[in-house]
This record gives sequence, structure tokens and C-alpha cells, in this order.
Amino acid sequence: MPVMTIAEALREGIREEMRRDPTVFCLGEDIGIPGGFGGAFTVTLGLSDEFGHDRILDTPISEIGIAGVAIGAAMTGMRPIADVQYGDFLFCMMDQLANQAAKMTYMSGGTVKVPLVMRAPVGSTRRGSQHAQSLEAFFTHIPGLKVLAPSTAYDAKGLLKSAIRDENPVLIFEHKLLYGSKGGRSEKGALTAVGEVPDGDYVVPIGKGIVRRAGKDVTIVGKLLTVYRALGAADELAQEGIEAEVIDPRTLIPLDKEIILESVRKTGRLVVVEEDNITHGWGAEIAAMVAEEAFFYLDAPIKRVAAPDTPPPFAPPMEEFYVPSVARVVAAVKSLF
Amino acid sequence: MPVMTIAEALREGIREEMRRDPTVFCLGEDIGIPGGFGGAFTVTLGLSDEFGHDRILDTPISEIGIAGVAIGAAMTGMRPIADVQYGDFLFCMMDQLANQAAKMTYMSGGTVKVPLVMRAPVGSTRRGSQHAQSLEAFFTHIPGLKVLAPSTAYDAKGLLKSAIRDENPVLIFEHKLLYGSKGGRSEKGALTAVGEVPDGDYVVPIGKGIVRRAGKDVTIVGKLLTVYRALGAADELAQEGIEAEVIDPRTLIPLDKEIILESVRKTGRLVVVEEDNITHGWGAEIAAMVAEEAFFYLDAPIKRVAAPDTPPPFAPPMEEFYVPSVARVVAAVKSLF
Amino acid sequence: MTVATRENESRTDLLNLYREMLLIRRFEERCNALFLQGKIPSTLHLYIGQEAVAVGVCAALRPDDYVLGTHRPHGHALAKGVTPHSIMAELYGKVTGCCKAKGGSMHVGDMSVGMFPAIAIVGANAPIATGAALSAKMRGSGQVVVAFFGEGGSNEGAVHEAMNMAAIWRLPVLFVCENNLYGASTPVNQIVAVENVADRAVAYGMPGVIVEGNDVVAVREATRTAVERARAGEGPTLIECKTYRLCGHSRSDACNYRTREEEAEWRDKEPLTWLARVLIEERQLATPSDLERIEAEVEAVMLEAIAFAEESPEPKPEDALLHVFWEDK
Amino acid sequence: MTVATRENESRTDLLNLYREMLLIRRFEERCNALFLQGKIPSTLHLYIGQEAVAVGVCAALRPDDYVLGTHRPHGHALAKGVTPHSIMAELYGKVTGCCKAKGGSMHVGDMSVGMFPAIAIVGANAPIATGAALSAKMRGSGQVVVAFFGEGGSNEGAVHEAMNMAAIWRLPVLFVCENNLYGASTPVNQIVAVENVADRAVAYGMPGVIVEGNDVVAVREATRTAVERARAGEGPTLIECKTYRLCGHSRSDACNYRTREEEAEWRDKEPLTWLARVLIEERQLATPSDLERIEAEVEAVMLEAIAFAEESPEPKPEDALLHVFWEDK
Ligand SMILES: Cc1ncc(C[n+]2csc(CCOP(=O)(O)OP(=O)(O)O)c2C)c(N)n1
Ligand SMILES: Cc1ncc(C[n+]2csc(CCOP(=O)(O)OP(=O)(O)O)c2C)c(N)n1
Ligand SMILES: [Mg+2]
Ligand SMILES: [Mg+2]
Repeated sequence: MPVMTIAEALREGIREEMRRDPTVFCLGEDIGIPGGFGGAFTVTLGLSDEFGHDRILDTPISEIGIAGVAIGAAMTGMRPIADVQYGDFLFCMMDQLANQAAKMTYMSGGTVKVPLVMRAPVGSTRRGSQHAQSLEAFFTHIPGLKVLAPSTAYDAKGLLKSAIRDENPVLIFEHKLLYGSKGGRSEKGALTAVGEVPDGDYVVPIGKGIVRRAGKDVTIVGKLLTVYRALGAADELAQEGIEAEVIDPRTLIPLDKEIILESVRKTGRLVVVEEDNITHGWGAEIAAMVAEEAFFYLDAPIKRVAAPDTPPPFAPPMEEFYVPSVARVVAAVKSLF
Repeated sequence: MPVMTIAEALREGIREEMRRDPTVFCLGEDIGIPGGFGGAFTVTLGLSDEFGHDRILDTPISEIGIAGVAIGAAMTGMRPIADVQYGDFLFCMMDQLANQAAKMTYMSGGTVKVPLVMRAPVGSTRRGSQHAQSLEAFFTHIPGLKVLAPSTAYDAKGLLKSAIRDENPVLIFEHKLLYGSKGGRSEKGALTAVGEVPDGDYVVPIGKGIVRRAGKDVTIVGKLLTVYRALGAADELAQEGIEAEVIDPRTLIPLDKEIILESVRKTGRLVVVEEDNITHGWGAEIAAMVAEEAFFYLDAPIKRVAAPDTPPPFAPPMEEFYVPSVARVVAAVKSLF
Repeated sequence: MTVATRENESRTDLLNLYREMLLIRRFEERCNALFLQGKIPSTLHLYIGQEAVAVGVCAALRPDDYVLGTHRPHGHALAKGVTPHSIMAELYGKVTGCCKAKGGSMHVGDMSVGMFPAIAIVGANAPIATGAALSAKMRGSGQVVVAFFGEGGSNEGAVHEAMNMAAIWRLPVLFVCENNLYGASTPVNQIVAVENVADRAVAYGMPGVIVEGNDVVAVREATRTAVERARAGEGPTLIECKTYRLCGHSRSDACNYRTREEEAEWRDKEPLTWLARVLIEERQLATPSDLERIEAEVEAVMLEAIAFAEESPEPKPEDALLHVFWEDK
Repeated sequence: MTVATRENESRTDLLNLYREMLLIRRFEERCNALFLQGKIPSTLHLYIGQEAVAVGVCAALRPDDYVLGTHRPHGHALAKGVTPHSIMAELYGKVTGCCKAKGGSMHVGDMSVGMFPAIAIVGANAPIATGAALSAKMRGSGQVVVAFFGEGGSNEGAVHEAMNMAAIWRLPVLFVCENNLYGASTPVNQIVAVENVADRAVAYGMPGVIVEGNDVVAVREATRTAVERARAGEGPTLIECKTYRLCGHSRSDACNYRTREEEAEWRDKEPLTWLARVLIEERQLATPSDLERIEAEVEAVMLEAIAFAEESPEPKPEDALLHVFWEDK
């Protein structure tokens, strides 16, 4: 089976869907300019050669416009895949996403649909506060949006395809350090999250999590980059005789609650790891959900390992302090025993 | 002591601060037009008579601009009080609030300050999905912002004064049904949240919650409208012999964790009530915090009573279903015994 | 006051336009009364005085063209062909409403007749309209899209981004600015530094047209020209219609921010009076009794729509949970 | 190519301008080299080729006037008087940096010399500039504010809202559009349908001025006129400087979206060569050795700045927790 990076897997997914369905198209800044970048992280590189500039549509720097155009196109028969260069810019289009895209089906009494995909890179990568945020928790709190967070190449292609075929607005968060983007667009400190990706069509269903490592002593839930931090921690913990189960929900909304609850019922302990700021972050919901639905199975407090409540700092020592490390996950788990 | 509505108390607070400090001014849509409304909920009504139109500044319909102008003015020696007509429009200025106002002090290494106040009405009041949301959880997740939620006239004036004097961006959420706005601007279904408000200067410190009713059997945490729902539930529960303690944090960021933890350590049971959508809502953090920090005191699962995960619906029967009722709070509490 | 109304419109045509405008007028007056009686739970932004804009614009459109309305959308929806019954039922909060009681006054629409669910965030409909126009172009459908917004809304960043994108891609979209001199209580000269909103078209290299917005025929003419351009692939047009809201901004607004004299002036040239004068006095195509007959017909429709709304069932409380996603039926 | 440079500038004046531009040029070249050596952890958007804009604009300002930069802010910051030492230390991520290593390349600034922390969200600085100008007017300080943005940024809604507000309130703010023909890889003619960004000034009733952006004296002249207007209470001006980025958009950009011929053309008229030609050939105010002396001086400053940055301490990891709020010292 071919081995691909996440950037390549996403590109393949887009390519196959665009071949399959003439209503699918891409729009965004710098995504298809000849001699350009293929988006900030090379995902659409080369696609305009096959599909032309009408279907790989370069836009002005106008985030409200990009989102609005995607919505209008989606409501009238097209399936746009829009892209922001950095997730942080989603705030520029927040009204379109939160008040328009997410509510249109509802406000219309279910008479219209908005099948659009919005892709957004997240994660702290030495660019300072405005190009580094993990924004998942802002969007998982908006009813009407589906929110995906693939952490492997296989899932990236499979979930993207599900998203494109979904009849609702779907937001996909992608982590900059996991893309495996190459050349001038590669990232310092990136993981090589390459993986086997079948040729041709397959989907990963929206709403199904996955156990990345089985264990019986503690449940660690991570997403995107922190799945790898959790796996690293599980390795270390195993040395000390603690068998951690690592769960990657993959889909944040709708959430596969059962896979988490089932694990916690078994392990009695929960640590949630994420790169968001801790307070009111995504992990708060996982903790609250378990504190309500599996309370009597818990043997210890629920721990969250996350970024502190600060904007992302620039300098490497501070950034490394900010983004949860394997060591912090290990320490959090050990504090429960 | 004079008895005032929240709208009146806010107006008094603004008036006194503007008299005290010439750098304080107000800006927003329709706030000072002669013969106009004094903002969507009458808070600034009449103030332009005393302070003129330079200090009660009517703006174009330009939310990005309003927020940006407030930031620029705050960074250069002024203390703006900006206003959106409905909290929902905060999404239009989200970049300015989340990426600029909240991060400026941090990104500059603590060399600049942004002493601005942004006031935003929330709550569902028969206007449909785009004029009804409770947006607290979006803003409590942004490091660098302080977030207030006064539920009484006394707190409204006292917290507003603290906010105006604070050196950081402060967002104040106000509930439409609590304003007590009069005349053509009154709201159907509004509570008469009038209360005693001392004449002249006093402040309510940012970061201090309050016990609205003491009890020993269960802790109910509410904010804004749901403080009253919680109090209503406590009355009913008392009839059945359950003594509920009702806590109103008043300040959402920074949160008075101790007042909540102390109560839960005593009661062993926690119900959080809010008008936000439940999933990833504000209540999730309260639950997660307690599940971590007071886990061993808990005798029962933590319950959240909130709006379901839908946009606010329009028709009254659906809206009443959406906004948490006294009955739902009572049922949630009883399920813990 | 120049009467731009052309000389060659037929009696039937003009009477039809009159009827459509009257339908909106009477609908809005009814709404207001029903609101005051407490029958309509919603807030209301009425369209009284601006009927010539919606009717004139929509009269130049095909049924499959798209319209995007504002927070003041009843007129846009009626003119585009949404039934008074389904709008009235929506305002009443009944399940037979065009949005199944989920939307309310500010979100009425019906995609089956080309009316998007109206958008109450000022300016936010403009980029969505641009997207629909992009889609029309990509699908080769020949459809044209209209985004209505007020002179107040023209200051929103969303409108700027939308107009620029429409212009660079030469999309079939019309930006129709209803300049009614006020945004809520705020007079236009306090919030726009230029004489006409249409002057802003220059910034995008698109035509900017100013129309006597209370003259339904003039509005239709200007729209036809822009529609032809759009369908020919020549791109967007910004049309500014000068008009006036004869009612309050929203429920129970006493309009103390404007003078009674100004109101009286505009009442003199309001769209129905204007067209009635053309029909009866200037061109002698109709008699007062023709108009009375139309009045009676419209009245009958109103009574039916209200009866329909009153008799329709309320939604069940838990219907609130439906329609969050497309598959939640 | 018309040399708009006036005839009456003194030798000292022109040599100062040359020196300031050279400082930016050499600073940016050093940054690039240090980045490639892995000494600078940040991403970088360099200003090479556009120096005449920042220097020309800032030369027309008072020390207490304000400047708001973009994602490409080193030039703006240096021209406004932020020290090369403190910027270099910031890029290195050292505590002596102008933002104490919290900001990085895209946020350099120093309010004590009137340079706002730069803003990397394209267009977002414009409304903040308008706010600073409102404040200047309210405080009666006589200060003027400059917002820089690119031709790409001119399509952001934030810029539209900001220009409109500045115009209606006649605020002392200059909107300086650096039209370097590309926004990242995207050519201007794909994203703006009009010839000049300055044409958009019409939409706000403010003057729109087009300047040869590589001619530092011309830029200063245009700025002076706008500053006078602003200080006199006559309101904002939109100044479009036609220029070219001779480097890549950000770190390691091979610029394959533009031709080598186009680059060569612009290299011919780049700001330093241009001013050197005026100084040496046209007006014979200086000799090559004068310029070499300046070169040496600037080189010395660079070495100092780099040494300062290298020797400065790194922040402690937990310093990340400081400065979230003003009181967190
Ligand atoms: C983004 C946004 N800001 C503010 C409002 C509140 N609001 C509703 S209507 C209105 C005035 C709109 O004026 P204009 O665009 O001229 O339209 P008109 O009401 O005159 O038809 C305002 C401020 C809103 N709905 N959306
Ligand atoms: C709101 C926003 N959108 C996109 C970006 C990504 N981005 C950074 S620079 C840039 C190009 C800017 O072009 P222009 O405004 O012409 O300035 P230039 O880079 O040419 O100086 C883009 C798209 C951003 N930083 N902010
Ligand atoms: Mg108006
Ligand atoms: Mg550019």
C-alpha cells in the first residue's frame, strides 16, 4: 500500500472527490497560483494542473468572503472545500461560520442544506500568537457544525471524503506539525506522520473514534498532535508497569462518547491531553461528560493536560513549555496512582 | 437606597465614571442619536445630553471597526466602553477581540495595555437564532480577556465600574430579560431584576463570586438569568426538604473557584445551570474543574442543565423548551439523590 | 420629483405591480396590528414605504433567480413569491410557517421560489449572494442573484469583500442598496461620507446606478439592465434605490430621530400613491374603482393568510431538537 | 521611469534617508542569512525592495505619531525608530527583544517610539489605527497615525470599515497601501478589479494619492501633504505606493509565480540604487565613497545588534505565563 504524508493524503482525497463529483471545488488564498505554494501547507499543490483555475479557485485575502462564498455555493448545488491559511483566521470569518453556515439548515426549518468543508491548520510552530492557536473548542460549541481532527494520513483522506459527501458544514482541523509538508513548506519539529493509505476510494465514517493503543490502567484521550504525545507517554508508562489506553476520537462533533466511556469504565482513570488553552477548552467537555456519565466508575480525579491560559508565545523555550509534552502527560497519569 | 433596574444601574455607572475620568467614552450603534434608543436596550439613553456626541459616539454599522477603534483608543490613553446591540454580533468582531485585544499585552511582552470594556446583551427573547445566543463560553476560552456576568443591579453598576478601571479588555455579558428596559424597549417575559443600588461610588471586585442562597445538600451554580432559575428551583426543593446552595460567580474570568469548591466540599453534589448550549459550554469547565479539584468530595455525578445543542429556535414553545426552566433544574437536582 | 415611469407600460402590467406592492403594504400593516394585539410573538422590521424596491427588482427576475433578504425581509420574500400564508404562519410561530417556526420574522424564505432564508446579521448576506452567483456561473445555470442591504449595511466589511469578489470574477449578482436614509435611528449622512452609496461601485470597477426607489417601474428598468449585464457574463452592478421607511425601524419605534416634515414629504411620494397617480391621473389607465377592486382582492388574501396562520398548529416543544443537521428529520 | 525626487533636498537630508533605507536593507539581509543558519527560529517576511515606503512615510512623521505595521513589519519598525538591537533580539527569541520574546518577527513594536506591536492578521491593523486617531483627536494631542497594509490586504473588510469611520469622523490617519504587486503568490490584477487601490478613496470621500513608492523623497512629499491635512483636522488620506518586494514572500519562497524579467526590471529601480543615482549622478551631492562610509556604519550597527541578540539570555520556559494581563509582571 502506498505510504503518504497527511498533506499528500488530503491532496489525494480532494483529487478523487473532484474527479468523482463535478460540483466539488476548492477555494482559498494562494491555493492554485501557478508557481505558488498550493496553500500554506502544500495540500492543493498541483491540483490546478488537472482541474484548472475555475475549480481550484484563488481568492483575494477576504476571509468573510471566502466563507460566505462557500456557503452561498453550497446552498445552491455545489460542494466547496474552503481553506484558511492558518486556523487563527477563522476568527475573521466567525460570523459566517457560527451565525450563517451552522444555523442555516435550522433557521430554515430543515429546508436548505449547506454541504461545505472548511479546512484549518492549527498548532503552535514558532510563528507567534496569531498563527498558532488550537481553536477546536470554539467550533465544537457551535450546534450545526461537524468538526473533524484527523491525526493520521489514513484518517485524513478517509475523513475528508466523508466530509465532502456530508450534507452539512464540516470543519476539519489539521495540525501543522503532522502534515509532512515538504520543501520550503516543511515545518521545524514536525513529526513524520506518514502512514499507509489505500489507493482509491474509502471513507472513514464521521463520529467513530479509535483506540490507538489498548491498556487497562488509565484512559488517555488526545487529538491531533497530542495523540502522539499520549502514545509517547504510554510507552514511558509501560516501562513503569502502567498500561495506558490511548483514544483518538478523530471526530470531535459528533463525538464517539461510547468509546471513551467504555474505556473509562474499564480503567477508572481519565487524562485528557490537548494543545488548546486549558480553561474552557475541548478537554473540559470530555471531563464533564465523563463526570456525569461514568462517575461511579472513576477511581481518581479527571486530569487535563493542556496549554496554559496564555496566548501562544513565540520563543522556543516558552513555546515548548506551552505545548503539552510527553513528560507532562506522564506526570499527570502518575499523579492518579 | 434607590431601587434601580440593571439598565438604569449600568447607565448610572457609566455616568459616574464619565464624570470622574475624561478619558472614558462610549461608542456603538444607535447609542446617542437624539430621539433614538440609547442603544438596543436603553442603557445609554440620555447620556449624550450630558456628555455630548463626541463622548457618546454613534458609529456606523461596522462591528470590526467598533472593536478595532476601541482597541486603538484604549492603547493610546482612552478608556472606551463599546457596545454591540446583540451579543451575537460579537462574532462579526471576533478577530479583533480574540486575536487583537486579548493578545496585545502578551504579544508586546507586557509593554502595552488595552483598557477597554465591551458590553454585550445575551439571551433568547423570541427573535430567532441570530439574536439570542449566550456566548459566554466562546470568550471565557480566550486568555487575555476578563469576562463578567452581572445578574443584579447592584453588581451591574459595581462590576461595570471595576471593568472601566481595569487595565485589560473586559467583556460584560448582560441578559436581555434582566435589563428591566422600559417603554418601547421592554422585553416580553422579562424579570423585574430591580434592586437597591447605592448612590455614588462603589465597586464590586472582579473575581469574587457570591452565595445567593445558602444550603447544605447540593450546590447549584448559575449565571445571569439562570441564577434566578436556580433560586426558583431552590425554593421548590426546599419544600421537599432539599437545601440547595445557589452560587452566582458574577465574574466568569477570572473565576472564583474557591467559592464553588468550598460549597461542593460541603454539599457533595453539583448542578451547573446555564443558557448556553450544553456541549462544550461554560458549564463544562465548572464540571471539569470540580471533577479534578474536589473529586473526593463528590457523592454523585455532576449534572449540567443547559440549552440543548441547537441554535435558538424562534417559536415560543420551542424557545421555552430551549431555555432551562426551574422544573429542569429541580429534576436535575432530584436525580442526584 | 421626476416621474421616471416609462410611457409604454401596459395597464395589466402596471396594475400587477400595484397589486404586488399593495400586498406587501397590507401584509405589513396587518403584521403591525397583530403584533400590537400580541398575536405575533416575534420582533418585526416592517417594509412600509419601500415596496417599490422589492417589487421592482423581483419583477425583473426569473423565478429561478435568487434573492437574499435582510432583517427587514417580508417585502423581499413576498415579491419573490413566497406565499403570504407561509410567512404569516412563520410570524405566528406555527409549524406551517415557511421555516417551520424555527426562523421567525428575520429569517423568512423559501428556496423553492428562489428566496434564501433571510439573514439578520447586517451585511452578512452579501458574500453568500456572491457564492450563489459563483455557483450559478459554475453550473452554467444562467441564474442571477440579488443581495439587498441598507445604506447602513453598506459599511459592513462583509459587503466590501463580497463586492470585490463578485467584481473580479464577473459574477451574475446585483447588490441592491435600499437607502432609506436611516439605519435604525442613525441618519445616513453621519455614517457615509459620500453623497451616494452607489459611488462606491467605482472601488470595484462595477457600474453604480442610482434609482428613484419609490418608482417601481424605474427600479425594474434599472434592474433589467443589470440583469442583462449579469446574464451576459459582464459581472455585477451596484444599484442604489433612494427610498424611505414610513414605519418605525422595529416594533414600537416612535421615530423621534426624524422630523414629521420629512416623513410627510416622503409620504407624498410613497410608492402606492405614486403609481396610483400615474395610473389614474397621468396615463388614465385605471380608475379608483380598479384600485379598490385590487384592494379587496388583497384584503381577501390577508384574511386567508391570517386564518391559515391562526388555525395552524404550534410546534411541539421538543421540535426544537430537529433540523440542527440536514439528516435530523 | 520619472525621477520625482525634488531638486531642493540637501546632501545631509538625502544621505540620512539613504542611511535609513540601507539600515533596513542590511538588517533584512542579515535576518535572512541568520534564518538560513538556523539562528532565528521565527518565520520571516522581509521588506527588501520596499524600504523607500517605510522610510519616506516615517520621515514625514513626528516622533510621537503612531505607526501600525503588518506581518512584514521590520522596515516599519526600524523606520519609526525601534532599535535594530531590540528587533534582532526579538527575532532570536531573547528576553531583551522589543516584545520580550513573546511576539517574534510578526509583532515587533515599541510604543515608546510610536510603533504599535505589529499585527499579523492582514487588514486588522486598520481599524486599530482609526481608533488611535480618534484618541489623538479626543485628547487633542495633534498626533497622526499611519496604518500600512498591502494591496492584498486592501480587500479585507476590516480596511473598509476603518477607512469609512476615519472619513466620517475626519480623523488624523493615513492609510498607506504598499502595492508590491503580489499578496503572497497572488498577483494584484487577479484580486482587484480596478487599476489602482488609491481609486478606492472615492468610496469614502477622502483623497487617494498614487506615489512612485521606490522614490523615498516622493513618498515623503506625499506623506507630508497628507499629514498636514490630518493635523489640520481635514481627515484621512489613502496613499498608494507602487513598489516591489525583491525577496520572497516569507522564508524560503522561490518566487516561481513571477518572472525573472519582472524582478530584473524592478531591481533596476529599487530604492537604494535609485537614491544613489540621484545623489551621485544626477545631483552630484555625494561620491561612492560617501555611500561606502554609510555602508560601513550600518555594518557596524548590524554587528552590534547581532552580538547583542546572541549574548542576550533566553526567556525561562515559565515566562510564558507572564503578561497575559497587564498586572502579571
Ligand atoms: C451585524 C449587525 N449589526 C447590527 C445589527 C442591528 N441592526 C439591525 S437592523 C440595523 C439597521 C440597519 O440599517 P440599514 O442597513 O440601513 O437597513 P434598514 O434597517 O434601514 O432597512 C441594525 C443596526 C445587526 N442586525 N447586525
Ligand atoms: C487575515 C489574514 N489572512 C491571510 C493571512 C496570510 N497572509 C499573510 S501575508 C499574506 C499576503 C499579504 O499580501 P499583501 O497584503 O499584499 O502584503 P504583502 O505580503 O505583499 O506585503 C497572506 C495571505 C493573514 N496573515 N491574515
Ligand atoms: Mg437604512
Ligand atoms: Mg502585496
